[in-house]
Amino acid sequence: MTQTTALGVQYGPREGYADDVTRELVLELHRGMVRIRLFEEHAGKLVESGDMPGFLHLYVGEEAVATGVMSVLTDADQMTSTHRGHGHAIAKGAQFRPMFAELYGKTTGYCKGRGGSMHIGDTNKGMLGANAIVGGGIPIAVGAAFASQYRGDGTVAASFFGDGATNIGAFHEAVNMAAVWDLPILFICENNGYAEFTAQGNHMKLEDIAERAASYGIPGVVVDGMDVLAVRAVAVAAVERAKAGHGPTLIEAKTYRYFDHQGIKGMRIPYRDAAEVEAWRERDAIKLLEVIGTERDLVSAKEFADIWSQTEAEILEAIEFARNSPEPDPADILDDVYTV
Amino acid sequence: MTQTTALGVQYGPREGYADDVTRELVLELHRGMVRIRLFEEHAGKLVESGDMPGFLHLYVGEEAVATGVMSVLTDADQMTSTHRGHGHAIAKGAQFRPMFAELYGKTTGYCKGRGGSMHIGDTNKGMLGANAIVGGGIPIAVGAAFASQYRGDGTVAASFFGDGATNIGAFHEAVNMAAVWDLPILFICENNGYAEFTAQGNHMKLEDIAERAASYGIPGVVVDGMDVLAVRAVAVAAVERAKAGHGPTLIEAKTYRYFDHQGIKGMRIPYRDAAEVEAWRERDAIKLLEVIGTERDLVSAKEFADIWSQTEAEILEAIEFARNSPEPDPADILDDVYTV
Amino acid sequence: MTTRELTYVKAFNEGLHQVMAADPDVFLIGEDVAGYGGVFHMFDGLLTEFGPKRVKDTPIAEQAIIGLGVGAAARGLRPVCDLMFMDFVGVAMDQIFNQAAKMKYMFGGGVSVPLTITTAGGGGMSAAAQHSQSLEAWLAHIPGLKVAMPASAYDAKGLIVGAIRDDNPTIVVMNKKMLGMKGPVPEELYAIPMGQANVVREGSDVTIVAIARMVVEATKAAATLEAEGISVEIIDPRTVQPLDTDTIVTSVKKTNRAVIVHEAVEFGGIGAEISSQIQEAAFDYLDAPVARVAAPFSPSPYSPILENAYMPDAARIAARVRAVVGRG
Amino acid sequence: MTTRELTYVKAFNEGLHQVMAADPDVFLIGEDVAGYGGVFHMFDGLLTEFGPKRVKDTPIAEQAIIGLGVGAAARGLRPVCDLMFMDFVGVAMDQIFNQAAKMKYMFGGGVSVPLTITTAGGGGMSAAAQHSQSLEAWLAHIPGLKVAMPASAYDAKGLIVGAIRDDNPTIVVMNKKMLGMKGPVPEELYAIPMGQANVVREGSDVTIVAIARMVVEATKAAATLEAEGISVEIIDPRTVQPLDTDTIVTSVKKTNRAVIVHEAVEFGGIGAEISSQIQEAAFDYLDAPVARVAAPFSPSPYSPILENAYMPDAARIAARVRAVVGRG
Ligand SMILES: Cc1ncc(C[n+]2csc(CCOP(=O)(O)OP(=O)(O)O)c2C)c(N)n1
Ligand SMILES: Cc1ncc(C[n+]2csc(CCOP(=O)(O)OP(=O)(O)O)c2C)c(N)n1
Ligand SMILES: [Mg+2]
Ligand SMILES: [Mg+2]
Repeated sequence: MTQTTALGVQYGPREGYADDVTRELVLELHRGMVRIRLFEEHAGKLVESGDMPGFLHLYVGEEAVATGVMSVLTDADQMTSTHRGHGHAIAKGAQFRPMFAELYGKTTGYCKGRGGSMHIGDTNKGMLGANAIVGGGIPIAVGAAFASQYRGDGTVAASFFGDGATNIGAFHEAVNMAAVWDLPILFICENNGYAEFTAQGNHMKLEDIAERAASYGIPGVVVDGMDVLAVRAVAVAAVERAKAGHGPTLIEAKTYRYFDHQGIKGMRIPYRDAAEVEAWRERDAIKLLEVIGTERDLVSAKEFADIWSQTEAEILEAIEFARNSPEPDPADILDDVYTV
Repeated sequence: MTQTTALGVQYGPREGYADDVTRELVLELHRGMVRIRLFEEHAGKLVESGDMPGFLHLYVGEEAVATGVMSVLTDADQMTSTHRGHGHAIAKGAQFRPMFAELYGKTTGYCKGRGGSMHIGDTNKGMLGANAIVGGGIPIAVGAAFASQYRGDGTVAASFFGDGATNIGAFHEAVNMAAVWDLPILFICENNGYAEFTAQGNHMKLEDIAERAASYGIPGVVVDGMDVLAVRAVAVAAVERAKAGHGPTLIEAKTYRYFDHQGIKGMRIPYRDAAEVEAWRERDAIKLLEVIGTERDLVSAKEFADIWSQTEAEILEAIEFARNSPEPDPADILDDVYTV
Repeated sequence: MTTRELTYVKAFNEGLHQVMAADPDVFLIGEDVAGYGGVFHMFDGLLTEFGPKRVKDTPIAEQAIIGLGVGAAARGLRPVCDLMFMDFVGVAMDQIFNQAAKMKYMFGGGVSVPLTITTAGGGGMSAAAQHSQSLEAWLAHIPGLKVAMPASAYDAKGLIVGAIRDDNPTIVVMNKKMLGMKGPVPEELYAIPMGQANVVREGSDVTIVAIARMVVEATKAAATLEAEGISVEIIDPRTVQPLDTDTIVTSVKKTNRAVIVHEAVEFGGIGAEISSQIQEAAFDYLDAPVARVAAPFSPSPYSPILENAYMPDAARIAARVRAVVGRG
Repeated sequence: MTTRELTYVKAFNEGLHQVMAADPDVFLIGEDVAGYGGVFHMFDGLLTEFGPKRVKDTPIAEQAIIGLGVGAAARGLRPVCDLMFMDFVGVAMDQIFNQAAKMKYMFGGGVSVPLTITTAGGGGMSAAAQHSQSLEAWLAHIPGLKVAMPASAYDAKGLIVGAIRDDNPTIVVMNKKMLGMKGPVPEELYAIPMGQANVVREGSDVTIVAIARMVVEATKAAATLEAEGISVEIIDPRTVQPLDTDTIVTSVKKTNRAVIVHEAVEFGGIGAEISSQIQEAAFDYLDAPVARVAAPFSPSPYSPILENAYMPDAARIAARVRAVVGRG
């Protein structure tokens, strides 16, 4: 049964839509999104309760974007992320234990406690890291794509960034350079409608950021960022294009963050309506995939529920692991600054 | 009689074209362009002969752009320029004596010898200076336009930059910000087809840079930069739009520099065809205006010739003035760093 | 003057309110400075009081933010442009050092650029390598720019007012970890001019020159040391450009020993300049080498344990002072 | 080794040719480095020899140029990214200090960034305030980065090779006014590692630590002073990060006097760090305060007369040395 949400978007299985979707794919994408959702919810609570240090920019609500894109990449494909990087890391294959350990600042963390939330990454999984400078990762991803082309190894790169980031100079320079050299890269703009607390309408005059692609002579695509299958489909096309030597694609995924810019409810000034949040939550990406999976008889409700509970258990175990991991030794403070 | 140039562009008086052009306007624009042409030719020779210090980026060939735009601005309107700034300065009202004196590094120069060619400017004429950083002046012009809006004084700002400059981050950030706030500003891209020695096709994938306006939700206009009347016409429209509170316009003037990137003939590697240079020279902006002026019986050939010779005399006098002006005193070396 | 206790950030905020009320040419732009009041509450209430014409949220575009300030300042306005975190100077550096700071000079003095840049620096919040830096040494090396680093609520108010009223481009670096610290602040509007050091505490055995929050740590160290019989004089330069060398040198000529403390990494930090100036001007007075206490040569770590070891504190300062004094 | 005279820029160029021939992972990008060979001839012939895959002209986009290098280096290539003029670091600073230099550390060591940035610094060409700067003090203050400043043809070749072979992000600052200066250069490929100072000249009365082209001026000054009976030792640190403090301090312990010379403005220049380190490590050996000879605190002027007065030269160095020695 097809519903229409408050935002007027079709919700539920659609005629002729993703007809080729398999049970395996639904399970993989669902688990991917649930892993992010639960990781973020736990991480957010741990920081807010004071158990964990740092600032956290949570990805809850946007899971379909990272999951959909990353489902078409391999470990050899490189990726750069943002301040809101946990979801990208998990989708690219990062494990819960070193993720939590990093957030706890432990030696068993991905960055041995040196990086924390805003620099998290697993270089073995093709992640050139989260990045606390808006736009900072975009040129770096272009460099990874350059290496793909230079080596001719058939890999591609992907760079994630927000709507706000498309106003900064690094975005413009990097996309133009990648376009000029036909580099194999996907530029994925996660348009969640806000740069911190500033609504899109106050930071640019465009509705569709994908239009910016025209400035670089590359294709721009708008996709429903709450629909993981749709995201995956545009990513497949963009990767094909990249591998064929035709250069970059700018993908704009319309999405939404459910929590505050930083933390779960740090919002001290109401900069968006509760109704707006609710309307987006109604279109929740995980729920949508569950509807598709069950209505098509690909995956049972029980199986979906099991994914939630298994993931929850994994997370609790990983948190324990992180808590019990050793603290870094201040005697090593100068390690890892230089390669010697 | 209408001719068609090697580039297939109509040259000469056209049906229904600039019907309202007056004798006074033709004289003003002609004198404006000749002032730049002769200034630049002399300055270039003085540097190449070793008489004058510094680097000079000459504006010869592009005179119609500065002259056309500036003809619709007042002294109160502000302007920022580039490394190729003499033409903009002269068009905005700078005088030969302090211009040459500055190039000679004398105390009577616009910058008292502190700035030289790449920083020349007359703040009393609304010039926020040449700028040796590509893109560096664009955000500054946005600030001037902000001041216009803030004060509501009816002034506008104009920022000039090259095709190459539209690839740098500052351009992107500045135009977007001006667009968001509907600031009264003209962004004028002088597309001479090259960033130093790199052809446009190697630094971007676009033919028409005016298309980049769409990224900011503002109008973009292409104009023949060898036709001062056409440039003036688009500037008139852009200024009207700015004054009406409708925000910026991106104007792309297709133009060409006759000399090398720096100096007259510093070109040590042939990065462009002699035929290409010749084709553009055939469409020379000053010659075109002379054709229009004489064919319409607005200005006689003799009058045009007088402008050339009067200007030449003025320039020779200004060079003498500059040569005989006092050198700065090293004892004052710390002056003008701070306002005290 | 009526004086009451205010937090460092409230004092700053009050200064901004008052100077904006007094001068209609002052306006404020930056990311989330209007609707949100700035991520550190530095700009709370300004939008409500002065309206959207004078208090504006920008796109994320630091080059345009500073550049807009340069152009508006050259036209005689007094822009306050916020950079949120000091770590973001990198994306706006050209506009700061090649444009704002040099414009007056390059044009032979023909224009003034009364621009104020506000930002927040310093560590201690597990904000890691790109959100914890102290980069004042870069800024102080730029002719044409002034650099203020308030170390108390009183100075936070006085220096933001002083910076805005100064006719030169000036950057005011608030310290993130001091935002909630309280101190006495006069209600009235007052300005602290750039270039006047503050003798925070008088003493006779050693001079500590401390920057920003290190003034607080030095003050704690001084209390400990006093109990041990070591009398510490503390100088807070308040602005590192211009640097009030006279006050520092006068103090060292009295105490004969100097220790400089800052949060930035030691190598190439502002402490190097201060140390050099001291030994150039007071060589014959020195009973011990001028010492520096600063961060080791690494990026700022995320782990609180590592960050504690990274940042100078009262204990490290006291230990260094003991070594310096023991030597004399 | 066969040695012959080459210009500074030819030596650099030869090093680049040889290292690119030896290592297919080395590539070069920058504005007009390919078709034009770089505005300073630094890259002449590379396009012809190595083709458009390995030698590429970029758009004017310094953030993208450096950022591309960071990403490619993280993937194991050895990019050489040109910044043309050192004054342009401002537009690329974030990629240099927050990305290239910190990436390894932030990721807990999991990645190396063998990126080389080339650029040209220094004054003396009437190129005015935005094309004449020496900003090494900024770069040396960045943990994770290395900074080389060749002062001879021999070093220009050895340091570019050493930088490219170094596994860390390294910036090689060529001096514009030295491009045509000749010196002996071996034909073979050789690398000078980062962090090894060069004792340019031995002497006993005073140590001059000179940076980049100031080595040439110091050498001239030393010849004059020798005639006056003053024996000068000259140390060229070659890299200001890492700084070979040992060699400098050993020298000063012998001569008991030090003068530091650089083109950058004195306040906050690298001379401050060197001076501080000398007095920290050799306080008891010093017969006079460590002196600095550098530019006054202003932007670089255009007028040749002003620029001559602005830049340190042999005469100013000699005068300062006389003062320092006279005092001892
Ligand atoms: C250069 C820079 N400027 C400002 C910031 C502060 N900041 C962090 S996140 C953010 C908003 C980013 O918005 P967007 O790109 O839309 O990403 P989102 O947070 O919505 O995912 C800002 C302004 C920063 N980290 N870096
Ligand atoms: C930030 C920066 N990068 C590079 C340069 C060197 N440079 C000076 S002019 C120029 C080319 C500019 O091309 P364009 O914008 O098309 O202007 P044109 O010279 O053609 O007028 C370059 C690369 C610079 N001055 N500033
Ligand atoms: Mg967003
Ligand atoms: Mg051009």
